[in-house]
Amino acid sequence: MSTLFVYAIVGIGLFSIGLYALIMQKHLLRKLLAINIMGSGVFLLFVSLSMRSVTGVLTDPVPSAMVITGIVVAISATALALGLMIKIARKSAKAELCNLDQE
Amino acid sequence: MIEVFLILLPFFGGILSFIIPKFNKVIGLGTFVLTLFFVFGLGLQLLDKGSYYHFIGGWDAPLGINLYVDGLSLVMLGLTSVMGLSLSIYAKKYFICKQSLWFWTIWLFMIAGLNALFLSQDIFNFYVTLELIGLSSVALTALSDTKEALTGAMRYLLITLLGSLFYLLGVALLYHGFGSVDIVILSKKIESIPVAWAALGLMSIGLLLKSALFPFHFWLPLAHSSAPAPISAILSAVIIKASLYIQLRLWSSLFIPLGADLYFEVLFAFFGSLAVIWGSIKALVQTRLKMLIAYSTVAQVGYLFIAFSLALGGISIAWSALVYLILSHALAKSAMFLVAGNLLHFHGHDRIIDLDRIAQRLPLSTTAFALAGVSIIGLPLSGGFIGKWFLLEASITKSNWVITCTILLGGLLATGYVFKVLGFTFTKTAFSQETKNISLSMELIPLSLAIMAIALGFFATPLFSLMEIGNPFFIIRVQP
Amino acid sequence: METLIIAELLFDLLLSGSLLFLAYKTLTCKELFQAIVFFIVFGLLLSVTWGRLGAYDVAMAEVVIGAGLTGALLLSTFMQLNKINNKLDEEKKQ
Amino acid sequence: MTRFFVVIVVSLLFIGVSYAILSLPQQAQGLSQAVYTEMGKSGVSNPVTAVLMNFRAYDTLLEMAVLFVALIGVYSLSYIKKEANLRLQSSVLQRLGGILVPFLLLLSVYLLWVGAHASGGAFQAGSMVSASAILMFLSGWKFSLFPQHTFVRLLLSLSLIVFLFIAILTLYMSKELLLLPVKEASYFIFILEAAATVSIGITLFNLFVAIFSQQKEKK
Repeated sequence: MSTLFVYAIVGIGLFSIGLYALIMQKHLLRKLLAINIMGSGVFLLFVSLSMRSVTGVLTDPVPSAMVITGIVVAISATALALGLMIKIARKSAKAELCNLDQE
Repeated sequence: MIEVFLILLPFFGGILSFIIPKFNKVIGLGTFVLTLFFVFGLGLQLLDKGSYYHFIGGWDAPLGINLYVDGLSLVMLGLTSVMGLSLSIYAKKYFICKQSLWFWTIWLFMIAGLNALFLSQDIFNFYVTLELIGLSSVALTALSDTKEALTGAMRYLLITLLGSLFYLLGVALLYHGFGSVDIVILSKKIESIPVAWAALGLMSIGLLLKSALFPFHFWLPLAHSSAPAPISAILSAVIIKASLYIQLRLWSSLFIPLGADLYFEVLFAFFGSLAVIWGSIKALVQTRLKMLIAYSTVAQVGYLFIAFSLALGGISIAWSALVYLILSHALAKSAMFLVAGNLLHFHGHDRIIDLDRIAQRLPLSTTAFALAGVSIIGLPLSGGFIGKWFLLEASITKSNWVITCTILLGGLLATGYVFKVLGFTFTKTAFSQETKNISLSMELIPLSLAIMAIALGFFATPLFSLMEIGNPFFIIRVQP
Repeated sequence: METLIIAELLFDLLLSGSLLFLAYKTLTCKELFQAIVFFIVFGLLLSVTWGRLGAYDVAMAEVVIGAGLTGALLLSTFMQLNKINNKLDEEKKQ
Repeated sequence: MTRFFVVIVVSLLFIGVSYAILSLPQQAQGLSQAVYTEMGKSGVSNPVTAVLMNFRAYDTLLEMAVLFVALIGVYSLSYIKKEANLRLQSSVLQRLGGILVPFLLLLSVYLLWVGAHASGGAFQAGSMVSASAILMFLSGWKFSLFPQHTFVRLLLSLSLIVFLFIAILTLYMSKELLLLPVKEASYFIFILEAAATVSIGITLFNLFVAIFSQQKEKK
């Protein structure tokens, strides 16, 4: 068994920690960080699994390309979320998800 | 070759309206008219040649990305372009100057993303299009600039990102398990090993989050009800069906060899029924019109998944029911949201009990709401009736009486909430309210959408023959 | 040869352990500012990991976009949020 | 109570997916074989660039659209004055900026150029451009890249325009979207990458400025 599986497991670990924090944390910025860490976990899994039993030079470029795509998508989403967050803070005095349903 | 213009044209229009904001309305409407023509052309070509692939970049599947056009994608593309055009005409009057500066660019990009999604055949490409649609619909939701809308948009953004990540994790597992991201190749290679099951679970969770099936519906009412009216309409009409479409594609080829349909049949039926009942009851007790319509969407998503479950159970008529429900719900629900937008504009609020003699003062809007309600309830001769009728037939064939009862109960509850609104349109409120004028096109668009929802009931046969091109659901039909 | 493999394994374990630790810290530490700094360090370590996995293109993208630009965006948002909070506090005092 | 429930669900997820991964066959199932056999026809010798800009160029087009939509979304949320007057007054940063910026710009040109045959490419180069622009901005150099100017809007959408132009051109030549002819592929890819570098750089910089200097709206 390759040690590279370690990184795949770490990827899932990051995904799980992120999911836990996304559900439990209140602050929006923290939720966003959690989403970003989950994303990093998925990317780590994607690339590390492509290293299985490949001899050094011939790494699979397709996951790398997809991960670069994913990183750009992630920063776009992060930027949009941050813009929204500032706007929410302006309107409601704190950047937390308040329960508007239970009025 | 026509199909790629459905993607390129909205992109081009979006960029053009970004560079020349002065003419953005003309550019936007022009693009939509052109897109509608191209969908017509695509339909004629499909009738002529049958379903076909387009190899992007000339590279075939494992390396490149394939586009695929068949009856199902044609129907969804047609729906998108019809909705796009009519909502654009509405939005042209609806948005004030400051909002419309960026509206058209994002709007056109969202339509491009939807068209790309309905044409795609590649699970990673689905992810990118989902993100394009998700981000643009969040930006559009936030346009209405109230506290509710911003919070709703933020919650929607987090949920849509979470769903995408679950989906992407599934894509990664499938890629490493079977060495491809193309649906056709994957469906040939897939075997029942743990990776495939994990991918199935993760992708289903991600997509169910996005299509807001019952336990995951919590984000939908706030986002859908606080967005600007045309955006609420497209969110309920097309966006939540986009992730359902991906599930249809995955289930009608990829996941069938796993033999997981037995479990998911029960799962979808259970949560679908819960969604119908919960959504309808919540809709009944709402005091605000847009909230009521949004909860009605939760219920209608339940119907879609009941149809999905029956279809997975091997009853072929349920597929037709599913597509019919998608179409009729899209048209009727968008008409309802646009009427709600009119009332919001007219009164400055959308409290149901304070609707002041709307039936006399805005007869066209009230008619549109009533007609759309007829289709949502599923009264005879409407589009919704055909969908529900097939659904009932399927459930009786399956002799699944719980589902039959749920469908009937859902219809009764829908009658309740539609007539609750209609009843208050005739009454006079105790206090007088200031009103604003509404331009004629803002009333005619929902009316024509509602009429289309009714008219769907008369065009069942040609629509089904169109849908059957390329036999999108053949794999399941072959199964005993 | 043996020692090399053991060293590599140690390096892998250390790297993955610190990735998990940083992620945990990012998501649970008390101060928001600290969390952002932890996140930036996390991004830097992640790009080292990409290098270890041989994905140099991803490593480069991660170090600039994932750590640098995302960090800059997060920090400027943090400043904005602080400013808004301060303003509100002043208004409350008055 | 919720915490307990969430912990259980998350750990079940972790165990399930880990089990699935550990049961994967040792032999990698990737596409590296297919990529390396077709590399000769792609026009570049860096496999990642070949995938991004040729084999799966359509994904890259959509991804540029995602970045673009995010920028427009942030614009629609924020109100930016024509002259953002928020700058960090720090002499260290100014000195540092003076040294780093030319170096970073040079590095990004190098990355763009080297992307064809070694690690690097449009995304790395573009983000480098934006990093240097942000440094310049923070150290107080006055330049404006706001979307009120038509020229800036053109630059922002440059990569999409070039992508669409090449898409139409290839459709005209071969009836397939983005089919780059083998002989000229390297030129096409270079043009695409150069345009993408400019657009990514300015888009990311503008995202930063829009969030850094968001103003309260004036009625």
